[in-house]
Amino acid sequence: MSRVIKYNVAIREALAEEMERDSTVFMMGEDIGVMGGVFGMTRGLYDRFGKQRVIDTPISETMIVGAGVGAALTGCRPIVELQYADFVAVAMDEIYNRAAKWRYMHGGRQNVPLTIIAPEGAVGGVGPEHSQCPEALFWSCAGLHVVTPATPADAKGLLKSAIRSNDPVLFLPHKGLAALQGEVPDGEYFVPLGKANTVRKGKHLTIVAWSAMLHKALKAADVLAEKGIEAEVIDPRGIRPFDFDAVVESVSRTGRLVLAHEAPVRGGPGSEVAAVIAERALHYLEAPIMRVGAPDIPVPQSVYLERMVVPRMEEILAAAEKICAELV
Amino acid sequence: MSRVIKYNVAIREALAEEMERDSTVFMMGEDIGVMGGVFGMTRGLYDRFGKQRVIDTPISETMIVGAGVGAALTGCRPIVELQYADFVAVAMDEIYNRAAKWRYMHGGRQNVPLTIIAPEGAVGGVGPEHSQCPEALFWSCAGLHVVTPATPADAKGLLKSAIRSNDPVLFLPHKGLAALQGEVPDGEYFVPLGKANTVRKGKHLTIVAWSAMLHKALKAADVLAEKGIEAEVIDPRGIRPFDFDAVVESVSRTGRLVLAHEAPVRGGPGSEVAAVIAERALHYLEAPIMRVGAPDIPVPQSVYLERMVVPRMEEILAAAEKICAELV
Amino acid sequence: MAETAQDKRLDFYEAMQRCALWEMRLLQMVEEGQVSGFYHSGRGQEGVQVGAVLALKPQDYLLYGHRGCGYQITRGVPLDAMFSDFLGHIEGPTRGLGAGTIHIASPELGILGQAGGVGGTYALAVGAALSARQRGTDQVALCMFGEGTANRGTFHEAANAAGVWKLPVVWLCENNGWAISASFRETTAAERIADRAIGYGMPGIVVDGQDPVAVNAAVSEAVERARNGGGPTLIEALTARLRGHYEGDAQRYRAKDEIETLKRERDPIVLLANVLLEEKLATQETLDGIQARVAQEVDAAAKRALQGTKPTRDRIFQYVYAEDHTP
Amino acid sequence: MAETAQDKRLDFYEAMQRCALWEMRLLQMVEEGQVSGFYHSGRGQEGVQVGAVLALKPQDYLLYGHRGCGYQITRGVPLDAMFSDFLGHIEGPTRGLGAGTIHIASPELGILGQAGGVGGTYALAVGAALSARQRGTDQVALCMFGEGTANRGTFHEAANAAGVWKLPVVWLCENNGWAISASFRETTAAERIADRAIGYGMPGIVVDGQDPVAVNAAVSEAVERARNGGGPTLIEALTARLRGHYEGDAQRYRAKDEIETLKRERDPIVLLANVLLEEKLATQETLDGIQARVAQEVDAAAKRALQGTKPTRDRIFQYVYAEDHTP
Ligand SMILES: Cc1ncc(C[n+]2csc(CCOP(=O)(O)OP(=O)(O)O)c2C)c(N)n1
Ligand SMILES: Cc1ncc(C[n+]2csc(CCOP(=O)(O)OP(=O)(O)O)c2C)c(N)n1
Ligand SMILES: [Mg+2]
Ligand SMILES: [Mg+2]
Repeated sequence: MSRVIKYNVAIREALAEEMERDSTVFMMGEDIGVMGGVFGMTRGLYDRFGKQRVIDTPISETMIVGAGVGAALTGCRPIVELQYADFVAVAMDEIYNRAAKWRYMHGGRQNVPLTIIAPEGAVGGVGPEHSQCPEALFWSCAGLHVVTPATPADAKGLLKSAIRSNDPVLFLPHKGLAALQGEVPDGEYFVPLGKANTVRKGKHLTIVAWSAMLHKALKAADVLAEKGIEAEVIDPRGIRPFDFDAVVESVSRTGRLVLAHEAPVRGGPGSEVAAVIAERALHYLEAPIMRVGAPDIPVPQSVYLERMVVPRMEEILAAAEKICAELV
Repeated sequence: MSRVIKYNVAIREALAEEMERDSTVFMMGEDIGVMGGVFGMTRGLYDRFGKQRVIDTPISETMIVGAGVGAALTGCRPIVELQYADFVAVAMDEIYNRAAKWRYMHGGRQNVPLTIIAPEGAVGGVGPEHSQCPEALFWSCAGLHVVTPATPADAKGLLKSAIRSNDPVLFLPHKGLAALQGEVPDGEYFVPLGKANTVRKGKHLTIVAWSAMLHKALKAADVLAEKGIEAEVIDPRGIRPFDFDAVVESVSRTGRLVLAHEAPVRGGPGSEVAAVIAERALHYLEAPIMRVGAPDIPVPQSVYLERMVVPRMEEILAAAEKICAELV
Repeated sequence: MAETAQDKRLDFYEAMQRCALWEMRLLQMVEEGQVSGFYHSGRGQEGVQVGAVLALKPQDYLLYGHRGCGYQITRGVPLDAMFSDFLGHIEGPTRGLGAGTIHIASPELGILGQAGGVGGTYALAVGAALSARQRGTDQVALCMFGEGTANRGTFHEAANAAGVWKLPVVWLCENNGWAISASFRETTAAERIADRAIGYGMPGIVVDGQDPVAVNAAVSEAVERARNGGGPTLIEALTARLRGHYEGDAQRYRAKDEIETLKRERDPIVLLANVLLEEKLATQETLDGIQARVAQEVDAAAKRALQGTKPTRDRIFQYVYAEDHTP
Repeated sequence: MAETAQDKRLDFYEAMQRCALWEMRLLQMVEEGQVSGFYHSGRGQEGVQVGAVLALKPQDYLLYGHRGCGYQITRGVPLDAMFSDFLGHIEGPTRGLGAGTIHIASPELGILGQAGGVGGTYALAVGAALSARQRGTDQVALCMFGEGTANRGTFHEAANAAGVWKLPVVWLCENNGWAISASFRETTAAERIADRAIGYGMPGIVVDGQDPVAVNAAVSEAVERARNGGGPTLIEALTARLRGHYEGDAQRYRAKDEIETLKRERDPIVLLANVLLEEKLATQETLDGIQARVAQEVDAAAKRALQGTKPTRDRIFQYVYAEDHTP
């Protein structure tokens, strides 16, 4: 059985269920208390769990993440929030070098069951430092898991897995999906970290699309279907761990690959995937690997120009049509 | 005419020449003054240019880079040093969001002629947070240039170009090359940012190798030559801007590509190159694109284990031989 | 004899009105959907912004806060250019790229800009002051920020450097008691932000931010000390945020009557008007006259700005680099 | 009646000797090439480290500095395990991964570890203290760091959080006057690091770091205040670095006689020995006996450690994650 709820509500459910279940789970972040978060993600939790478990912090991102690590090392299962995913840069040392490497460099005697929530994506005029999708910065971050939920079901299931994980997880919901409605299973469930989701089956080409781009990819697949091209659409659900096998398997059948993400193409999440496919599945490829993403520029503040930067459904379509030209 | 000097001396020459020439050039960083830097890169500059132009800073990396941006906006041409390249994570916001985006987001009314020097690489037991090669973190960093000199000549020529550039440049010398001897042209010269260097010509395969790995790639090419395989070896000299044309042109002749860097393969500098080649030059490829780099783990502190992590010449050789199997 | 802050009160009044009336017109544009709602109203903080900015000399540098546009307006960015920026028109300082919150720079006016990550400008102020010293000028850098932003580590690193190098920086904290929904007391351990000054070897001063005269005097003194080699100062101006953090903020975290009381008792424009009237430095007609004149100025500027031009797509690719290095 | 710090002086003496003698043996291993030279000698700082660590209760947390190994040794990590770690043997706490500088953690002893980026542990101390509160325990977190590291912004953010949340943290700065080649005065604007305490709403205390009795008393008081809900304290211990920043450091930046004078006048072990002799709390024989016994202990530990085992290659792939999620 299932219900239809919003992405944001799904996130709140995951948080509430885990806090209810485990008293060592607590949250901290900027404006997550009475205000319920600037995107409403924690609304109601302060009233329900109180000030001691839903903690408003100072504007101190290195402290927020670092204290998360410290609490995780000492018997808690903290959830910390960076108000915008762009601020991973502010706490980069704490994420990349502290949370991710602590266990390894101290000989595996401690765990770091930390969840870092950081809403990402462009949502209409918040500018170059409040609109980024920074997941690709963590491709090289051994020790960390990184997930990007595209649906309410995944938002809830991945977040619950993140909180239960004994390793640090960077959970990057997309701000633009906050109000997205979707089916969510009844009762407790988990979506495993690092397992891709084949959202649509198809035999002519594979589209791997992250987060908000998944929905544009599905629309593109609809249009392609009308032209007789059957696209398989895969949501990788993040980047670490990455389900390369699922993509290789798909490409082995389709021979064509489009990678679609909101971050710039240059240095975006797609490059590592393209590189792996170019090594592991080159012989299956019947056409160049195409990447769809933003141009190699910052996101302008002006909504008018921002719209020209965030990749659109049409660009996925064009990339797909280009490499499927001989099929139609 | 040319001379043979050390990599470190080449860096000092570049710094001294530019400071001599332009009084708005100054340096700041930790222990760069009387001590001459923990790697000796600034030795002698304090005596020559004085305390006001070779400034020892507090242990304050966000200030070091941020103040560099501020000075660059106001008529100076600052050179700032992060003692270890790993500390780009400490000042990530200042590099990724401040230095790189300031010009764009303020409408192009100001320039940011800032050089950030950050020595990288594993050199024997300095551990997971003092051994990294972080260049790939900046693949997506529009607004920044990123260079990785492999020879004394490039160290000097690239650094002089960096200092003269009106845009911010992240200059990443390799700590392990400090004592490397090499020919350097007499008189003033520059190596342009973003121009690859074809160090060795060959027709069977292309090896793109960054920084310290260049020398291992050249050794591998020697061994390959004995087996009748002629490797073309390209030093891309950095990642932004990247000379994709040079690599595409080479691969169009060789049909085979190995990418070699000290950073982990996963999320390393090679992935973006592989992705671009898999789009732009797929039809030339006669074999999978191979990447050689460290495994997907932090660098252990123990020298004994570190040696098992830093990629060796033999791994380049093995990768090359694998994709050249049918040639011999 | 040097003009003192006392004599400038009518100028302060006019300048504050200009900030407030410009903002009022901007909020109308927000309401009409011409401008995005990510605007942080400066209503209530005009006293600090006007008093401080007018303490600078033309050659000085300004790194402003995100609260309203009193800083840039008072420093002399034309009102129509300010509107144009928010409208995303090419006539604005960011030439169409910016819009919404503010990344307005004006090298001619020494306005260096603002970071999206709050607390991103502290170190830039250190750099600007250091640059002045390197170039042998007498420029001073004024860096303004909210009390919430004072808890960022970047402040610590920058303040210490400015202190130890005795740099010409004036740190000015606009303490309005709120950082979005976080109250000063619940997020800040210091009794006063100014108490942190001693830890950076500089004087720490608290001033009434609703009194532009007091702010102007305090900042002027700090600016002159900085200019004369006396090093930095940390000033904390106690002020009030009369609207939400941004437009549309329901402010459930704030007691209902707090804002009403503040509006009644702590509006810097009303307060100064009362003083001017009481001390008979102006009649109500004079004040009304000023207001009407500024309102007209604002209106005319808005009209001009609204006729501006949106950029074309190529704009998004411009200004990333100063030089083209495409190989 | 509770034992006071005064009565513990012989224990302190022995503990300091243990740190110093262990290090002396380690430096021999460095010289013999068995261990890398990236070791930051703790010679001269045993007074702070012993005095502070002995103020903790078993349940407390320790985030130590990078200067020497007095912290871990005094907290009870076995001497042979300490050697093993430097030797890169699997018997060491990092099981062969660490070696050189120190990432020794011991959950049983509450030793949480150390970051390679100095100043990386401040926030972790906040987290550990917050965690104690969440779990309802009375644990205290002691966080130690150098005066140079006190200029990192991470301190500001962590100290403010600890202050405003009244967390059980004790901040202990080992001020040895040098951060590699950078002198305290030329890089730090504060007259005293302890002057920063007021900016974080906590007491700031200066103590003679060469006197373990004084350190122990100050830290004990702070620990008890923290444990009883009184919040954090910032303690600055004035101490001395008797060797280079790391082994092989030529120290050209330091006046020639500074180290000689410090060795003569500020060696905490010599100072305490003198007091013990003067106050007739021990004879020279007693002290020599302690030293000989500890030296033997150290020697035996070194022997055991040297017989240890280097890891095999698979070790580099272990411990990255607690759980395997390879799809
Ligand atoms: C590094 C960073 N963290 C968080 C934010 C989100 N944010 C924007 S303004 C603000 C509150 C700032 O409060 P304060 O400094 O008191 O200034 P005020 O808004 O009161 O003028 C926050 C948290 C940000 N922009 N940058
Ligand atoms: C973030 C960071 N910056 C710089 C360094 C390099 N470094 C290691 S120790 C040190 C000096 C620390 O000085 P202090 O805190 O006084 O401690 P001491 O060495 O005197 O014990 C520096 C600069 C580092 N490890 N991490
Ligand atoms: Mg505020
Ligand atoms: Mg020190």
